[in-house]
Parts: sequence; structure tokens; C-alpha cells
Amino acid sequence: MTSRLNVFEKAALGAVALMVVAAGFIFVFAPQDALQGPVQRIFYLHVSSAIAAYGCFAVVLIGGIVYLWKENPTADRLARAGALVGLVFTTVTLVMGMIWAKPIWGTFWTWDARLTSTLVLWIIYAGYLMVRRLAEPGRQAARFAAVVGIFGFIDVPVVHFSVTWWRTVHPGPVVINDALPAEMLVAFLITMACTLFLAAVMIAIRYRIEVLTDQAADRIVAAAVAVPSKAGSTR
Amino acid sequence: MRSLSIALAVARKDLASEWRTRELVPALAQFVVLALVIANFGFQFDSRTAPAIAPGVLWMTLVFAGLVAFGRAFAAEREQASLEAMLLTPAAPAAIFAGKALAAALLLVVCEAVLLPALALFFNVPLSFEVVSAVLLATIGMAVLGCLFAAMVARVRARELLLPLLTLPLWIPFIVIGGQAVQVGMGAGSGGTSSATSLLIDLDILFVVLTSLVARFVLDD
Amino acid sequence: MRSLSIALAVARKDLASEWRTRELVPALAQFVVLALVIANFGFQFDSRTAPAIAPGVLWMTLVFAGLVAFGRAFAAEREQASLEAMLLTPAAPAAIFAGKALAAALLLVVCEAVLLPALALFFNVPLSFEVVSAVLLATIGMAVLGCLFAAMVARVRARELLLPLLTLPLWIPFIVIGGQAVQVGMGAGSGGTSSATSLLIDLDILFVVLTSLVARFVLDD
Amino acid sequence: MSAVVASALSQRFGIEVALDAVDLTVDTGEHLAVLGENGAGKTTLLRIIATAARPTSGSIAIFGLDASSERRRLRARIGYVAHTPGLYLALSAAENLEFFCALQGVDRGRVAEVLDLVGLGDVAGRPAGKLSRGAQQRLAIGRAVLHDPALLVLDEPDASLDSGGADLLARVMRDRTAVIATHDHALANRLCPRTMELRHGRVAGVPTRLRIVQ
Amino acid sequence: MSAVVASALSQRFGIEVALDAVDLTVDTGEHLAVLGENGAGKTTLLRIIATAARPTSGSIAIFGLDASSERRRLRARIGYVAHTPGLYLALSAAENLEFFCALQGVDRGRVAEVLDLVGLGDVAGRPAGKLSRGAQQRLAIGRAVLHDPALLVLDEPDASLDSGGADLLARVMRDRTAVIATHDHALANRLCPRTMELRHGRVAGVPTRLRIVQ
Ligand code: HEM
Ligand SMILES: Nc1ncnc2c1ncn2[C@@H]1O[C@H](COP(=O)(O)OP(=O)(O)OP(=O)(O)O)[C@@H](O)[C@H]1O
Ligand SMILES: Nc1ncnc2c1ncn2[C@@H]1O[C@H](COP(=O)(O)OP(=O)(O)OP(=O)(O)O)[C@@H](O)[C@H]1O
Ligand SMILES: [Mg+2]
Ligand SMILES: [Mg+2]
Repeated sequence: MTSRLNVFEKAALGAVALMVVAAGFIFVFAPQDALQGPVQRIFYLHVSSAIAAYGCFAVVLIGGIVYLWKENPTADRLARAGALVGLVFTTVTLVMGMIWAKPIWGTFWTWDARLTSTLVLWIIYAGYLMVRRLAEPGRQAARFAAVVGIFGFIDVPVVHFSVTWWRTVHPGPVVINDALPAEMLVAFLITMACTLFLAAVMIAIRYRIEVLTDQAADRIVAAAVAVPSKAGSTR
Repeated sequence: MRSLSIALAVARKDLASEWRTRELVPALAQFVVLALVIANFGFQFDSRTAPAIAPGVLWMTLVFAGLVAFGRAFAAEREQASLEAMLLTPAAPAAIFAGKALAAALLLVVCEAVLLPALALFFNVPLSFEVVSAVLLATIGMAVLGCLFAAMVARVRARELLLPLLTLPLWIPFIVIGGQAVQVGMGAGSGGTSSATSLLIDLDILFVVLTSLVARFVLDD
Repeated sequence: MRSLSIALAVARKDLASEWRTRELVPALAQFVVLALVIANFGFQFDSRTAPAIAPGVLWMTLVFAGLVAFGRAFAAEREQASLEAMLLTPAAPAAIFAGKALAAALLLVVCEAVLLPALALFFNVPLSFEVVSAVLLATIGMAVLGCLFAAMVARVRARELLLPLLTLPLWIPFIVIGGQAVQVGMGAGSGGTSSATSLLIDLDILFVVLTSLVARFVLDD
Repeated sequence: MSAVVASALSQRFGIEVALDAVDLTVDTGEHLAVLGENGAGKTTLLRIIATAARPTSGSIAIFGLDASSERRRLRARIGYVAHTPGLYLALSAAENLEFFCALQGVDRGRVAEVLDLVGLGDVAGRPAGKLSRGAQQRLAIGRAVLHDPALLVLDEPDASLDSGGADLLARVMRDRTAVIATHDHALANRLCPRTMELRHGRVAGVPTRLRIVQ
Repeated sequence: MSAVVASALSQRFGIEVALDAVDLTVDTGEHLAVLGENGAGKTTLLRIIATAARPTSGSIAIFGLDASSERRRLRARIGYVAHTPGLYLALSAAENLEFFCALQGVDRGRVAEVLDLVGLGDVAGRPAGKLSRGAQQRLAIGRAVLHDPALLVLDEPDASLDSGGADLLARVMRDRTAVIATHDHALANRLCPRTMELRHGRVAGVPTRLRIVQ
């Protein structure tokens, strides 16, 4: 039965299983936060998906640079996949953060440097996908998108360091500063590992979809070309 | 050398075309004044809130005027399909790009030359050297970025909407830092402007270098 | 009857052209959110000043989005010289004009459908029936005026700049009255909104009638 | 009744005189070719006949109606093809025609018919912006005959048309009055029994007004 | 040495195949006319030769240089006239050429010479937007020969040119390699010893690749 699954399906199943494991750590293993109560459990996925998004956008950056340099369509497809998946994870971070913000800060949104820069990050990569769609498919779309991806990545360090560069409502680094209790740290690291794996699998699947789409276009063309030529040969 | 003379020729051509129409400078000026008028009606405005509101009005006006100016930078080209003719010469795309950015930046400076005094007059805020230099420094970076994306969207569909979408996020650093400098210069906010100024210069250098590296991918294909 | 069906055909054609790009609504939404982000950076903004600043941001954004939308309304036409082909039919210019204004107004309403909730969310101001109705009423008048001048400037040079020039002065009544209504609706300012609302309705009627009377002079020559 | 009666048409652009006291009569059903060098004033004359421009001075009547006061009624009876096709590039060929059906008050059923007539049946669904230059020209010609006009005004309609173009033009001009501008004398002679040459804004071979006055 | 050597050029737009495995050799100094129906792929082929577009697949070398990697060097040696003149309408005819002198690195003295060559000496100071369609076409041709290119790529250059147009084209093509697309067979035969016909993106009369494989 498993033999009928291809490698992508197996990986997807594995990723889902791992996320279930992570959920176990988040909701069972990790201790309840004394001050914030259960809502603090948002933390694990909130931060993990932010880091996964950074990773995806790094793929977009590197894919873009490689494409501009070598004109390698693989690099471009990877970048395409990375942007979409990264946007999904940015959305998760934003939504989780807003859900968290309502009980803690009493509002869904405030113009804090971290929040604003994350919102801008979302907009930049939504713009990236839009350029892809509006530009002439192929070389032009790939080049324009690569340029947007290179400039857009500037916002990633801004998001990350925003809490140290500006005075923010949003909490500063806790993981790096060893401010987490050991059990929370373990739960966080496991969630992060699982999320990163999930992101990698999503990129791989998306990449596969891009390959198949490109091939399908080729095949349609081949069919369209073959028919009149055969007709011609009987002439 | 050759690149420089090409850039100058492109800028001269753009400015000459604009000059022929004769409507640009007065129109930009009136655009700015009208934006101030709208701001005046839209905001609850008095001498106490002026220093808090004036910088915001300054930057919002500049941003929207900039979008119009940079959108126009490639408008004549795309409408007449002359962009292609220009690119089908041995001239370096980066040089062509620099020329267009230069012309657009000059237009924006003209816009600022109207906006700043008008702002000082209408909102009764002081106009210091810091304010002017912050605005001019921000203009450089905004111009190269704006032109880069204007060149890009000139060749895709739905361009009027895509331009702000791509440009505004990357203008934000200039607006934030320039805005701080202006607020301080106008007597609101706190902190020195010298750090803001040097940060603006750093940003300008970063974006000019990055843009000149990628310009050829946007203009040549 | 015939005029109505022509107006609808024109509006449908415009919206279909827009729809082909498939990205119009998301692009508008992002534009609006970006404008809010920029406003936030430009203004010294906190919970105390929010009700004073939010209406101004609302109107500045709406005005600039409107200028973009109305500029676009005749963009496809002028770039492809198809305006003339459309005018060289027996269709009444006023009907053609109404169709284009309708399409542009719908786009602006889409824009508002994003802007108002976003404003309420990001700036934490209440969103009452008065605010929404004031904005929608202002849209009608702004749309007919915006399209009238967009049609005019589509046929002259330097149109991107001329459009704001002609349009903004006549939009001012809507901005002033609508602004008042919104400020009251958001809890700042004083006075009732009902008088503002009826004034907006009067203005709408005035400008719709005036515009339909002069449309043929602008579109036909 | 004559289809077009123009007298002393002049058109000035600033100090440039593009058309100088041109008199012209075209009978109903007649085909007239306007020839002339580049800049002779052909486009200027045709735009006036198509009611797309007004002459600086002079008068013109089409089907007995004054062209400057009865523009709207006349436009239902005139089809015009300009130098540029003037299409909606994002809309498909069929959608372009459907839109003009609505403007002309013509039934949409006519679209398929016209697409076949101009040979675009195969690419009816393709965006006009992706058609080749010649296909765009065919579409513009199709639009001009959509409402079955009695008078066709064609400004270099042969531009970019392939070898089937002459037949297409003959087909659309049949049973209609037509004024066409072209540089192709062979085509002009084939399509039009009568030709007329403009030279520097004047009808060649006709004495200028100045000389008449003298 | 051959001026243009292209092999198996294909161009796709989405699933539309505009050019299908076209092989082409043009000798130095040769004049080649590309004929074909509307939509046959002439413009697509010429744009690739002019380095204005890249083929989806296939390779092309011009003067022995690879057209995709040596574009910039090649562009100094190619002159291209497209379907649309692509002029700066606010600038005068002379200013248009002067600007392209700067881009090409050519001395400005050449402008007057070229304006005379294309017969625009009289209207050199008039804004390009106010020239007649034929005059704009002449200006575009002038721009294409400004830098004395060794290869001319002309896409329907006869569009809107008057009867003096054929001579003008013969003049600018003399001593150069030239590839021109046109629908005017008489003109093609007059200007070009060799013609080639495209049909649905393939060279007419040459077996398709598929058949060769079979
Ligand atoms: C819409 C609202 C929010 C957004 C957009 C947001 C965004 C982010 C992002 C992007 C990160 C990753 C930073 C990095 O490591 O580079 C992060 C981390 C974090 N967020 Fe939020 N957040 C939001 C709301 C909140 C709220 C309400 C809280 C709780 C009070 C919170 C607590 C944290 C914590 C504790 C971290 C981990 C910091 C670290 O150790 O690095 N966030 N947030
Ligand atoms: N950008 C594009 N997108 C999709 N299809 C295109 C595009 N450009 C051209 N085509 C298609 O490619 C084919 C060849 O077009 P091309 O313009 O090369 O023809 P052509 O021989 O120059 O015709 P004409 O004589 O009408 O100018 C046509 O079917 C056309 O519809
Ligand atoms: N808008 C304008 N402003 C100024 N001069 C113009 C304008 N339009 C045309 N002209 C001038 O009027 C004259 C006649 O132009 P017209 O376009 O009618 O010529 P044409 O016979 O159609 O030429 P072609 O064969 O090149 O199309 C030309 O000298 C031209 O420069
Ligand atoms: Mg003409
Ligand atoms: Mg062609």
C-alpha cells in the first residue's frame, strides 16, 4: 500500500505526522505560562513559522541571484515555490500574532516596528507573486521577480532586528537570550524543526507542481505542432 | 565616460520632452499646493498639532507625487514603443536607466522646491537646513528605486497599480528615517538628526549600488 | 433605454478589461494598506491623536487612489487610440461617459471596502453607519467629476499631472463635508452628520446633472 | 444624390496648411481613391469625411446632412478605418466587436459573420494585443463594417494586409460608397474607377483658388 | 562569411507556435525578402534577427557572433525598423535623431545627412507627433541607418511610404545586408534577388523537422 505512494506523498504524510507530534509537545509537554495562560501556547508556532518564512525568502533570494547569474530555470522554479510557501508562513505568523495580541494587548493591531515590518514583508512577497503573474511568462517574469526578491529580502533582517533597533511593544528576543524555561525551549525547538521540515516539503511539492505545469505546456505545444505536420507529410 | 554621456543624453531628452509640454512645472506645483489644501481640510489642525501633522503631510504628498513622476518617467516610452528603439542600441542599460532616474529625480526636486516653502507657509513650521537636506537625501534613494520599478511595470499589464505596490514598501525606510529627521527639524520628536542623515546616506549608497547592478536585468531582455 | 444599455456595455467592457489582469482587487487592497502604513510613519500617531488623524488619512488615501483609478479609466483608450473609434459611433457621449464613470466608481467602492475596515482595524477607530454613508455619497460626486476631467485630459499632453490639477479643486467640497461627517462619526469634531449627509446628496445631484450636460462637449469635438 | 459633397475644405494646424480649399463630390455607390505623397493631406481629408475632425473652414455634407451639425446621425452610416487600429488589446477579437455592437445598437449575431468576413474566425478568442499587425488591421476593418454603413472611409486599409487583402477590401466595399487613401496605385486602380491626387493639400490638376480669383 | 546563420529557430507564445524550427542563412551583402500571410511569423523572425526578442529554442549567429550573448556588440551593427515607428512625439525630427546619435556614439553631423537621405530636410524642426504617418516612417528608417549598420532588418518598411518609398529603401539597403518583411511582392522582387516565404511559422517548401525525423 505504501509502495503506491510516491516520494512526495510520503514526505507530505511525514510532515503532517511531525506536526501532530509538535502539537503534542505544544499542548501536552510544554507547561502553562503563569501570566498569560493557554494563549501563550501560540508562541511555538508563531515564532517557528516566522523563521520558516525567513528560510523560504532566503530560497527566493538565492534562487533569484542564481537565475540572474546562470539563467537556470530550476533556480527560478525554486524561487517561485519559496515565495508562495513563505507567504503562507508569514500569514500564519501574522494571524497567530494578531490572535495573541487581542487578549494580551487588548487590540488586534498596533503600529509597532515588528508588526509593521512583518506586514510589509507580507506585502512585498504578495507583490512578488503579482509581478510573476502580470509579467510575460518565462524570462521576463523570472527576471523581474528575481529583482523584486533581491530587494524584498532587505526587509527580513529589518523584521528580525526591529525589536532591538526600535523600542517596541512586541517582546524582544527570548530564545537566544536563554529566557525560556527548559521545557518550553524543548517544545519550541521541536516545533521549529517540524515546521522547517514542513516548509521544505511544501517547497518541494510546489516545485514539483511548477515542473509539471511547465511540462504540460510543452506537451500541449508538441501535440499542437505534431498534428499539422503529419497532415503536411501526406501532401 | 561613454556611459556618463549616454545618461546625460537620456536625461536631457526626457527634460526636453517635458519642457516642450510646458505643463509640468506649474502642474506639479499646483498638485502639491492642492495636496496641502486637502490635508488642511482632512486633519483637525491647530498650532499645537502642526509639528506632528506637517511631516506626515510632507511625506504623503512627496510619496504620491513621486509615484506620479516616476510612473511618467517611462510613460512616453511605453506609449510610443520607443523604449525598445532605445534599448536596441549599444548603450548600456544601466546608463539609460541612470539618465531616466536623473531626470525623474530632478522633477521631484522641483516638486520639493514648491512643497517645502508651501508647507512652511501653510502650516507655520520652521524650515531648517536639516529638513531640506533630509528631504533631498531621501529623494535620491527614492528616485532610483522608483525608476527601477517604473521601468519594470512599464512592461507589464495593470501597471498603474503595480507601481505603488512594489515601490512603497521599499520607500518606507526613507520615509521613516527622513520623517524622523524632519520631525526633529520641525521641533517635534527627539534625538539628533546627524545620525538620521548618515543613515540616509548609507541607504542611498546601498540602493544606488544594488540598482545599478540589477538595472540591466530589468531593461534588457 | 438605449443610453442605459450603452452605459452598461461601456462599464462592462472596462471591468472585463480590468478583470483580465485578475489582480485588480488584491492590488487595490495592498495599495490601501500601504498608504496606511506610510501614514502611520509620517504622523506622530497614538490613541489620543487617532480620531484627529484617521479622517485625514482616509481622505488623502481615497483622493490619491481615486486619481489613480480615474486616470486608469481612460488609459487603455488613449494608449490604443480606441477612444476615437468609440466616439465615432452614434452612441451618445453622455452615455459613454456614464459607463466609464460607473466602472471607475465601482473600482473606488472596492477600494473603500478595503480601506474602511483596514482603517478601523489598524487605527482602532469606530466604523459607524454615518462614516460609511458619507464616504459612499462622496464617491458618487467624486466619480463623475473625476471621470469628466479624466476624459478631458486623456486628450491633452502631460495628462498624469493635469488630472489632479483639474479634479482636486472640485473634489474639495466633498472632502470638506465628507471629512466633517467622518470626523463626527469617529468621535472627534462636533455637530451632527445629518446636515452633512443631505449636503452631500445635494452636491451629488448638482454634479451629476452638470456633468451629464457638459459630457458631450468633452468627449465630442 | 451625392454621398459626399464638400466645398472649399481647408484645414490648418497652426501655420501649417494641411488642406487648402479642396472641393470634392462622391456619388452614392462610387469608389474614390485618394492618392498623394506623404504629407499631402490624405489623412486630414479622410478624417473630415469620417466626422473625426472638423475643417478649419469650408463645408461638407454627407448623404445630404451637414457633417458638422448632424455628426451623430451620420456616424451610424459611416465606417472608418484609421492609421492605427484602435482596438482594446486586453479583450479578444470577438469581444472587441461585441462591444462595438452594443455601441452601434447592432445585434450581436453579426459578430461571427464579420469575423468570418475578415478571415479571423480562427483567432476570435485571442486577445487583440496578441494578434499580428495584419490581423489587427483586419479586425479594424471588420469593426468598420459591423453596422453595415453606407459610406466607408478607409485610410491606408491595405497596411500590413497580405495578398488576400485586396479581395477583402473589394468585398467590404461592394454595394457601399467608399473613399480610400492609399499609396498603392495598382490597388487603387483595381478597387476604384476614380482616383484623385492631393498635392500639398490641394487637388492636383485643379487650379488653385488664388488663380481662379485672379 | 555569412551575415546571418540561424538554425532551428522556434518561438512560442504560450501554446501558440509562431515560429517552428526555421533555418536561415543570409550572406553578407545579400538582400532577402521574407514573405507570408498575416500571422505567418515574419515579425517574430525579424525581431529575433534584430536581437529584439530571443527565440524559445534554436540558435542564431550574426556576423559570426552569437546573438543571445553578444547582443550589445551586435546592436551597433544592426538597424531595425519595427511595425510602429517608436519616436519621441514631443521632440522634433532632428532632435529624435540627435538623441539616437548620443546613444549610438555617432557624431551629430550625421543627422542632417540622414534627414536629407530620407527626405525630411524640410520638416526637420517639426515635432515627430505632428508628422504624417509616412513621414514618421521615414524618420524611423533614418534612425535605423544613423549608425551606418552593416545589417538592416526592416519590418514592412514600405508601410505608408509614397511612390518615392521604393527608391528610398533601395538607397538605404545599398551596400548593406538586409532582411525585409513585406506583403508587396513587386517591391520584394525589385529590392531583393532572393525571397523566402513563411507559412504557419515554417519556411514554405522546406520539409518540416518532423518529416526529416521520420
Ligand atoms: C500581529 C502581531 C504580531 C506579529 C506580526 C509578530 C511577528 C513576529 C515575528 C516575525 C517574530 C519572529 C522574530 C524573529 O525571531 O526574527 C516574532 C517572534 C515573537 N513574538 Fe511576535 N508578533 C506578533 C504578536 C505577538 C504577540 C502579541 C506576542 C506576545 C506578547 C508576541 C511574542 C513573540 C515572541 C515571544 C517572539 C519570540 C522572540 C524571540 O525569541 O526571538 N508576538 N513575532
Ligand atoms: N505576444 C504574442 N502573444 C501571443 N501570440 C503572439 C504574440 N505575438 C505574435 N503572436 C502570434 O504569432 C503569430 C505570428 O505573428 P507575427 O506577428 O510574427 O506575424 P506576421 O507574419 O508578422 O504577420 P503580419 O503580416 O500580420 O504582420 C500570429 O499567430 C500571432 O497571433
Ligand atoms: N496634428 C497636427 N499638427 C500639425 N501638423 C499636422 C498635424 N497633423 C498633420 N499635420 C501636417 O499636415 C500635413 C498633412 O498630413 P496628413 O497626415 O494628412 O498627410 P497624409 O497625406 O495622410 O500623409 P501620409 O501618406 O504620410 O499618411 C503634413 O504636413 C503634416 O505634417
Ligand atoms: Mg496619412
Ligand atoms: Mg508582422
